[in-house]
Amino acid sequence: MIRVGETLLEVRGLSKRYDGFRALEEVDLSLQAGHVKGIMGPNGAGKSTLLRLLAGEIEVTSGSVVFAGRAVTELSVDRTSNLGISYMPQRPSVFPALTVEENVRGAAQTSLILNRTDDESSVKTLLDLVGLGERAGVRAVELPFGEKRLLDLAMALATRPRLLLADEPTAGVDRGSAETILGLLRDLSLPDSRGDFGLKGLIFTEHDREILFDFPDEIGFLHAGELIVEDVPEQVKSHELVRNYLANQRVFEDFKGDVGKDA
Amino acid sequence: MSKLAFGLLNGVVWGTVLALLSSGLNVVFGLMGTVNVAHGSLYMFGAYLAWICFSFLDSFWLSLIVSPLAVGLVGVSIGFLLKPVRKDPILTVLGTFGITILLQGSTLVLWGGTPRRVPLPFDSTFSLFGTGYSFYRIFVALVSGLVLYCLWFLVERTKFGLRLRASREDPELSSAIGIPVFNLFLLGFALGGALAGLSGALIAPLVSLTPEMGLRIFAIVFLIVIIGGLGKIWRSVVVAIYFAVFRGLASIFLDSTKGLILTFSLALLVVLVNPSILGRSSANANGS
Amino acid sequence: MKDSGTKLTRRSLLKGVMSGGLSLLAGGFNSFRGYSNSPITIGLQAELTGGLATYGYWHLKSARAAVKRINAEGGIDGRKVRLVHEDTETDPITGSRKMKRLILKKGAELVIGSQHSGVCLASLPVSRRFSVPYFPIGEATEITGSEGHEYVFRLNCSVEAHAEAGYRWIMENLGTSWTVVYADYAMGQSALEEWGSRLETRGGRIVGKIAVPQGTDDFGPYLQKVDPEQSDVLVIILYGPDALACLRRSAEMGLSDELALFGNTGSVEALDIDFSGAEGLWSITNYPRRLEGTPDELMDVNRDFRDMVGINPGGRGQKGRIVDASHFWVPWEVVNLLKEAIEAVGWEVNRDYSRLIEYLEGADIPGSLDYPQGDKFIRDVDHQGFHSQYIQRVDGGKLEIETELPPEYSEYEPNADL
Amino acid sequence: MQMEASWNLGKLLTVFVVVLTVFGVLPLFLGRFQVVLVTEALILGVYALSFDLIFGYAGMLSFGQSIFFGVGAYTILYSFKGGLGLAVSLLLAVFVAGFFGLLVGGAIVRIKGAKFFLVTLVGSILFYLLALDNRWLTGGSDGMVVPTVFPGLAENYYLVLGVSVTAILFALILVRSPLGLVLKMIRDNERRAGLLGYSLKKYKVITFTIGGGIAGLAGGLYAYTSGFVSAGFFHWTRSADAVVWTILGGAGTVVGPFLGAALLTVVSDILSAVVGNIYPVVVGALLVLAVVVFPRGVFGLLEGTIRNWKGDSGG
Repeated sequence: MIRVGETLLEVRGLSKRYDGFRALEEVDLSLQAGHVKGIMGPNGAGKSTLLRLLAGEIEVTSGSVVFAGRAVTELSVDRTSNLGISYMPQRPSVFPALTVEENVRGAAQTSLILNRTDDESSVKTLLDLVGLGERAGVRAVELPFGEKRLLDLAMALATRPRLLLADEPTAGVDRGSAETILGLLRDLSLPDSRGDFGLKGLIFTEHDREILFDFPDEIGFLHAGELIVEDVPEQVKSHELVRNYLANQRVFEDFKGDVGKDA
Repeated sequence: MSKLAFGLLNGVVWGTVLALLSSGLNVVFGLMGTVNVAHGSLYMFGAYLAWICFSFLDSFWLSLIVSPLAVGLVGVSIGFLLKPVRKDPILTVLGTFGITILLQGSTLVLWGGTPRRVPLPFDSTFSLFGTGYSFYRIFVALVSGLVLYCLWFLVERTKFGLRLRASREDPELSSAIGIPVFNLFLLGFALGGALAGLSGALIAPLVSLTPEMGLRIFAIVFLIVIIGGLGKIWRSVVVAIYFAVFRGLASIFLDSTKGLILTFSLALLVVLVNPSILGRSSANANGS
Repeated sequence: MKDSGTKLTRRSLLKGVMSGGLSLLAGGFNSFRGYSNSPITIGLQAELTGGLATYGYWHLKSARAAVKRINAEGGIDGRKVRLVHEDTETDPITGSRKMKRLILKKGAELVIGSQHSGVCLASLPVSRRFSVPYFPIGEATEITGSEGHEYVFRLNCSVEAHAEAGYRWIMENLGTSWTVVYADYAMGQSALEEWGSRLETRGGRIVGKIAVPQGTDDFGPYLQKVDPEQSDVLVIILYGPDALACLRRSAEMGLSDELALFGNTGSVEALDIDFSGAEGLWSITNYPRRLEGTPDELMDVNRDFRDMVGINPGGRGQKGRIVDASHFWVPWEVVNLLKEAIEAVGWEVNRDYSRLIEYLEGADIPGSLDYPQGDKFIRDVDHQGFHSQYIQRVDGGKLEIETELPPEYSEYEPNADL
Repeated sequence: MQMEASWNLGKLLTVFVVVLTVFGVLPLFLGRFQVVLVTEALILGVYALSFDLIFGYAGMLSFGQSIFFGVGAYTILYSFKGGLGLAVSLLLAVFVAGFFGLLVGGAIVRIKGAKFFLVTLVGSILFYLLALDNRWLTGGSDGMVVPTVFPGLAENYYLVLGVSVTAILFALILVRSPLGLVLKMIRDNERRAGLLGYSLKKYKVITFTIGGGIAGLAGGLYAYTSGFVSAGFFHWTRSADAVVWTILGGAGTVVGPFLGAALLTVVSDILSAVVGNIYPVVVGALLVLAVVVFPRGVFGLLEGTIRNWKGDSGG
């Protein structure tokens, strides 16, 4: 049992290379239970790569990841997911031919043989939570972008994660859905509401500075695969490179093509 | 010893021809991510055209022009037909498989099941390790090599090739910067078809023609492309020659079906233990 | 803007579909005829598509010609003969279904079988199940051996009969050291065993056994294994495209100049042998392709027989198709044999077949227009027929008959006692 | 697939009882050959269903189903030769073929997309070659006769009907179970299914095992009812048959494969009797048409039609 204040995630010297390209270089990072961490940085800085490494979706080149006292560096994505790390990918990733309800049920179900009633009720709770209760019977492919993202979040939560890794949860999402998503993330990160889902920590990446400096406990700034600074928001804001980045963010945003995304 | 040397040389010759055949599949598959299962049947069609040229127009040589053109046209038609599903790898496999059945069935209806024969265009042979070897085989290998070189040049060294590769890498971006992706898709099919047709015409005098000849060779050609790596024409050539030499030697030194089983098993093993050869393209093709 | 008057309710449509569907199915039902005076129905399993399509084409012509002739002469015991046929697609699974279709749907009371041994073997259980006499043409020995049963009669020689006749002739005329190139599946493998064991017990020697998979394109590596210094004869047990490819490559490699080439019945069957690679090839056949090769005393009846089937003296049909001379006579003769047997025992439809079977067992069949291939007999223990075989040679692009081997020459030890 | 999914149990049960009754009395209306044909169509439907579980539900385009069909058929042969009864032999066919499914599935589970098609294709070519090469075991291309007394046509029919119904029920329960949902998730979006904690390997192997077992059942039934087996059972064109039937009937549904198998069995029977060799041309054209115009098969077309009625009567 992890308590607030204990270390939930401990990352040491994490590196990732693709055919000689350094996507991530010697990243050290830790997250205490009960904390929210925001990761920022320009496109191609390695934000997605970092989250996917933590989730076990791609193989680590070197370094170690310890989650809740257990080494998970070598584990595949389904194993880490079962240990309680849930990764919400950068772009909506739903099951297009299945209904919204089936999408979430598939993520929530705990038995392979029988449809258990407590699974059913948690599906209902989740759908209501993200505001898709009315859309339960719609095929996921027919949802607009923002609702797909809500569905994404519902699925990510349905696995009852202890650590949620959300990759740009609001990017490209309409205002209404974005507010729902952020509201949920904010609420879930409040100590007293965490009990419902057992969520102990949240790491998310984000472009928008307002969101970033809104509620995370700590912020990390990634640049060219290196974690330049990791600290409380005020400290990070004053770092020279971060100031530069924030000033030039518009320029960065115009830059198309995220190197890390498909690798 | 002479058996070994014969096996090697004959394998190189046969492998070059296989490489030409596989290059056509490679153009469509490797460069555009579309698996044309009908490629073998296009080759069969090219070979039958050679037979028609020989039997009815009295000139085999004519088929070296007629087959690539006509089969290239068939290739374009296939591309056109499959336009709606070209982004779905599984539906394209199924669609082109349907075309395979269609082409093979039509050949049977049109020209019957009797094996057809095109005589060797050159009568002369030379002695290769104690047995006769037709000059035509050397000719076929040389022509195949030449065409392969031209193809390599086209794909790797010209603007057209660059566009072809670009449209494979990122269709959306390519459309955005003004590359007519669909036209390139058709052109790729035309090129693939023309290569299949040419291979068929070249090989026609060396084999017995039956409607099933295309499907029979398809699995081998597909294996060669996969093992060689997509879009990598020279590596396909190496694998094709390797395959032909190995199979030839296996049939010289082993019981035949066992040799075939061994060849297929090893090829399958290579594919199974190294799934990253297909790497990115399959991941992209399957992404949602 | 909906017109409710023409709208179908789901219920009525469902009803319509169901009754329509049933009547459609029932409409296809062909009632099983079983009364005397009605025609006698003979079924033919023919390969009209697939690898042996050429064979089936001729078998159908041959059977049709025989039926036409009998009907023109008043039928069998005054009853007309009806020929029904099905295409096996050269595939045992389809063939077995087509056998059932012939018997159950088309009412065949006797079935002339397929050229494809696999189809024949797959049809044997069907023939036994429905107690319908079956006259396979496929040559696998076990059809009248380990897998045979009382309803199965094969008029033409089996692989073992070819081996029995052929090996002696080769040993006496071409040589005793052989290299065998054979198709690496059931047909070739069993032929190799049967030819090889005979050769070796008589002091001959098999220098090389070269198995070739079906559909081989490049014969080079396989033929490279032939050692002309060691062997006198290259025995080729292949058929169709493979035989063609093998002959062409062996000519290219110069093997034909160094040793004698001898092919089984399939090696030249229904193939155009008018090319240099085939020149000088010896082979064994059940029946000459060219009229000239038939025995003098039967030359006239054979001319008539070929006329009726539509084959010219050179062995081609009107469209230039080459006949499968070794086998196409079988349906003709089976139909005539059935006429003879039925008239002799007074058999009626749907009655006991036992007297018919009794008549056929051990039948002696003299050469005539009914049996143009020549004299033959059916052995009673295994229902296997024996007839003359011929050794032929490709000479100037034509198949010339060299020798006739009389029926007794082919007779081997029976493999079954029914 | 939506229709099947959206139907509740009561509705499904009603349809089931009606269909079962129709099939139960069918032999009374049919000629003897029609009974044979329907029997065969049912067996082939079971076979196509086994492919559909792998392709239509788990998204793997396998050209290797003939491996399990052949294994099931030869299991029956040797089980009968060993003196075992029909029920035990059929069970044995399921288990042995399922075991082969486990092995094959385990070997190829990491392969994806078009390459999966190739690997399974070469796999069935290999099994065919092995069957050809080991004539002592398989009888090679000529095959072997299954040592059994042929039952009556009606007995055969009801046996096959019973087995088919069992297979359909099993499949219906399976695809509506949580396991079935996982398979559909893997088909729809492998990556996300993995992210949600499902081991792709494990579920793909499970699917192959189940699919293999059902194909083995079909192969066993086929060997039993036709009385023979041959290396040709392994030929990859048998795999292709299952693919074609399923695509034409409607992949991702339980009924589709049966529709496709029945339709093509009847079409082939009619066509080959009428025009002979034009059959492959028709099948090829139909397949292309199916892929380009109605990717959800005949069942999808039917479903669309029914939906239109519903829409009309509602409005």
